[in-house]
Amino acid sequence: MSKRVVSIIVFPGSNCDRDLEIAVRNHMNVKTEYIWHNETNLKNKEMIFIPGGFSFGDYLRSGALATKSPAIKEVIRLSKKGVPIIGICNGFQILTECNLLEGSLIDNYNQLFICKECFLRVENSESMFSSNLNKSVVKFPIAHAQGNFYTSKDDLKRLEDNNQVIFRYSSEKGRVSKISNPNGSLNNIAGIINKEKNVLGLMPHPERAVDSLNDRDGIKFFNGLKNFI
Amino acid sequence: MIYRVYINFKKGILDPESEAIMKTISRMGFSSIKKVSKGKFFDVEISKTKKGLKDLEKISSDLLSNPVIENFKIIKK
Amino acid sequence: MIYRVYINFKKGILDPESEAIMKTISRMGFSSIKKVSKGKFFDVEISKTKKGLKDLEKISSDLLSNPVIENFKIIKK
Amino acid sequence: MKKLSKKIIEEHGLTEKEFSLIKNILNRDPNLLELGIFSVMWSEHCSYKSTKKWLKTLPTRGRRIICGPGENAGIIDIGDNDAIVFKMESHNHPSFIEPYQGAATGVGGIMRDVFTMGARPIANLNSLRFGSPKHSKTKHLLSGVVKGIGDYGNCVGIPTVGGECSFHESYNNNILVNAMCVGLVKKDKIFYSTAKGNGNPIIYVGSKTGRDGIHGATMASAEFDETSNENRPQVQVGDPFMEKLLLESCQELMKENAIIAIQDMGAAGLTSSSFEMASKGSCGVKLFLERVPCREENMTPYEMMLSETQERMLMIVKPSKVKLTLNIFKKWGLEAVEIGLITNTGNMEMFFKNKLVGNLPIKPLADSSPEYDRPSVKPKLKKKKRNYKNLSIEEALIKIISSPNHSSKAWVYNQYDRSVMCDTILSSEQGDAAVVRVHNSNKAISITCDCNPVFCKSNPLLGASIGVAESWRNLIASGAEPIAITDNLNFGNPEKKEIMYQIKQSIKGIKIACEALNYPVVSGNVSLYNETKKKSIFPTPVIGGVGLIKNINHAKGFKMNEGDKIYLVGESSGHLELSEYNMMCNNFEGYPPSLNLKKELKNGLFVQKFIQKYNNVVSGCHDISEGGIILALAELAISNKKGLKIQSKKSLKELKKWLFCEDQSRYLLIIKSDEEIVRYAKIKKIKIKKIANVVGESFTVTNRFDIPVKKLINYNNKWFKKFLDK
Ligand SMILES: Nc1ncnc2c1ncn2[C@@H]1O[C@H](COP(=O)(O)OP(=O)(O)O)[C@@H](O)[C@H]1O
Ligand SMILES: [Mg+2]
Repeated sequence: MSKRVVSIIVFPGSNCDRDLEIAVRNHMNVKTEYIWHNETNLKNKEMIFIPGGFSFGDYLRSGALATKSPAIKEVIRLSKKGVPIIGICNGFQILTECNLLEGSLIDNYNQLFICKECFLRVENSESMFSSNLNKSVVKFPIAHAQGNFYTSKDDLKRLEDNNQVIFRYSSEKGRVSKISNPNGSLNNIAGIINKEKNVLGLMPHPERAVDSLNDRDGIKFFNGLKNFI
Repeated sequence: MIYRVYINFKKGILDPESEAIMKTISRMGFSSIKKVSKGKFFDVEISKTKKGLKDLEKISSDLLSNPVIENFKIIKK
Repeated sequence: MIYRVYINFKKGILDPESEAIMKTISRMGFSSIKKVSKGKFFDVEISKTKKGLKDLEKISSDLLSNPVIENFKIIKK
Repeated sequence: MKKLSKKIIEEHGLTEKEFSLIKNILNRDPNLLELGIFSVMWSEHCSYKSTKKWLKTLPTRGRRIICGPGENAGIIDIGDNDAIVFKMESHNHPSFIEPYQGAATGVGGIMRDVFTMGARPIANLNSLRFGSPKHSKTKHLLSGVVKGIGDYGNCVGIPTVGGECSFHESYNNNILVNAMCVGLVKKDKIFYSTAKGNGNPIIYVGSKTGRDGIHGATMASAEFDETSNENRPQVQVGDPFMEKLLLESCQELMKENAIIAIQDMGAAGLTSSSFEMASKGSCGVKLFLERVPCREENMTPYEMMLSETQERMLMIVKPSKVKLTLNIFKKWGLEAVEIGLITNTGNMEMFFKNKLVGNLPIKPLADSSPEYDRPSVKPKLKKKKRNYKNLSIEEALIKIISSPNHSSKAWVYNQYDRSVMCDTILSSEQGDAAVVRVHNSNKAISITCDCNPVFCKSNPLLGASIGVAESWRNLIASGAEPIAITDNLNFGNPEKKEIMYQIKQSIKGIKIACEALNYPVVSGNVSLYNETKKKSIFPTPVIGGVGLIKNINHAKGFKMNEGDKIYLVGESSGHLELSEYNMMCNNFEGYPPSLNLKKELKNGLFVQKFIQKYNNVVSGCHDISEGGIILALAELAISNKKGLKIQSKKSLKELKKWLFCEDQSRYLLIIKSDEEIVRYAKIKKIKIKKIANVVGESFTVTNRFDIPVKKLINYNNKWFKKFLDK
């Protein structure tokens, strides 16, 4: 195992921290360290994950209350230095709430929590987060009530023009249409990166697709991250 | 005609959301903020008839609010 | 001192909840109801200082609302 | 002291006899606070006064049983120092009043019962009964309850992996919401609720106490009348985030060797938790009520003792660990307070601002709680003349799969996070039971919830036995060895002789089946007075079963592959009474199919052993229940999006009976080759028959009809969407 250590930020209401930790440890071959939300100093600055869950109960707006915690302030600072940061589900919501990523994740179009398997078309394999996924279609589950990606028309155009969209909800064959859009996201967006290309947010859960008993596309995702720490 | 229907929790009902928000505000160090309590409102456009207002009252109690835990108040905008 | 902070969606943002409510209202046959749009408010108690109001403005824009999708307005109660 | 008026005593749901018993115990009149405590402790909900006598007859012991009824939840041994903690509990009345909060707090309550014992919850299930879809309230109740269950479990991060959801007019004004939670604990890290140690501090942690659901426990024991719609009692609001904080902080504290006893504050809140802990340990308690954290101003001792505010725990800790305890809770942002201590007086002494406001003997109060042997009489089943229809096989099949009770429940389960914790191998739509891996191991547990109220109404004893057998069968079909059950007994008013008959017979039916199948009861819950306007629900004894899969590769669901063959295990007599087929034809009369428990055991063990021995040739397995063979086959086709060809040389009349009959103790095994099963069945003297092949894209009954599976799927997917969009 490599000596490198990846940081995982933990809030009292995080509930995918353990699952993520296992996926990272097993499929990135690194050590991991949990960072409690009120820590002000991150020892390991090579790569930071923000896991899914309900950080502070997801009251107000999902992810909003979490942005005020010391650890996130540190994440914001480190993001400016180019440290790779990955937010999954609630992590993505936190990243948009603290403006490290554009847009906002509002209520699913059907007003319900949705848990199901989704196919995702990988849009951009130049990004470090998706280089291993090679413009393929992958299958990760989603489980959220606020995953409906929204942003202004201009911002959306900029995101698309800059190739910042990484994952889009699609059919098994990669067709992107209304039918394959589970939550109403603009342009079927499931995951984006920032302009500087070091911050990724995605609603689906790759850490729930690393098991020999289920789907394994998540393994490719984590394997691909190995080269960037 | 536009009316605003205000909805808030009945007295004594647990409001975990307001509590969580208040905790965060304190953690952020804003000592001048003493208490937060949340409510919602609906701006409803109705036709200018007697029936309009009656219908509004009906949907306010039956649909917009949950009378078991919430109160509502209709105010002309 | 209590202030009320009103928050609503920016123009042009699709609000699934308001849409769903409007659909239900039409289905229920209330033809006099034309449009519904949702917002929320916070009643905030602050200390009677200059700082109090400034702090309130700060948390209204930084925490209570999300500028990508929402506007806010502070009104003395 | 002011004498309590007759009216007040009545309002507390106590009979005259019960009140004089109280005076005898105290040698004086109780004051209002004490009366309130007696009333909740002696309510049906807390004292089980109508059912205690019968519950005692249930089998509760077994090789794998670590803890049976009497604690917060039951515990079974699954080897390797691992144990499984589980229980089911109802939240029927609150969910009818406020479906979202009622169901949510039901889930919260049962999870606390499980993690109170040291276990980490690993799966939630639920059993839901709503009124007729035509009833005006059903839609609102359905959407609120499902959302409430989902939101709560999702937020805490426990997968909701299965359950049942069905509709029947007998639940029109009294829905059933039964929630089950299953947790995992190391055998040597189990916590119990027996208080010990004179002088040991009592710690309160969690939400501040409000005036929520005061008298909820007595309310749950009183029949609904027409006015309860207006006189709505205060409902409890759930805070799943607080629950998550309690769960994590308790788990952290439980590593510290600090806790002597721990108990959640459930029904009757501080009263029942403190009384039960003290009574189990035969000790006394001193409470200083002004220390109880309160959400509202001017709360009285009466309100504090009786409040049912959710997300609160009570624990006795070692004096030397108080500081550490408070620090751990602080880390999680929780308020924890030392509100009292254990004494050796045997009394519950309640102080408020230095004044003794109540003083009750604990043991007598608990031990002499009333126990009734209420009279019972067999109800006469009314015969109703109806016009029976006659449906073709195809018509009936389509009618069944598009009916509310057998339509795809995707709308429901998609609202439940089933994949969090990454150990869900099968959620309940993928097999007869949900299968959840024991984290970081090669074994799994299998879980299911079952009841057939239509059978129970016609014959409560047989119906309840069938419920137990069906849950056992579901576990077998999933590849497990069934271990034990929890039960949730939902009935009407026990003061009515006909209802008491249903209760007694159902418990007897459970007992008989559990004994025959070596499948004991480790925990449970009773919900009575499920009546509105004098109309009672169908008797609904819900069974929650748990089994063990020692080798995770033996877990079986509905999976089948092109070329597989489907074998029927067990015998069919053609019993159509009370079957889905008959009901579709408007015929609701008759008796449930008979149940031969010896045969049940024999067929089940055959399937179990066959899976273990020949795992590699078994693609999947499905038991046969409502809807008979044809529905079981259709479910397989729909779930796999694959065609099936069903062969039979029977005459049309015989064929119909055979396809739709609901005879018990039968399974479908989906097998890759014939040789092994034919040989093994011969050795074990089991009747098997190849009845279908997995082929193509059509569902075919040879020479009778043929329908594309896509079309079946469409029929199956329509109902919920249409109903909810209406
Ligand atoms: N129908 C039943 N079958 C078996 N055990 C039961 C049944 N009903 C209740 N019990 C047991 O009685 C005890 C008290 O149950 P209950 O009052 O529901 O607990 P709680 O106070 O946690 O809500 C528990 O140990 C429970 O398992
Ligand atoms: Mg309990």
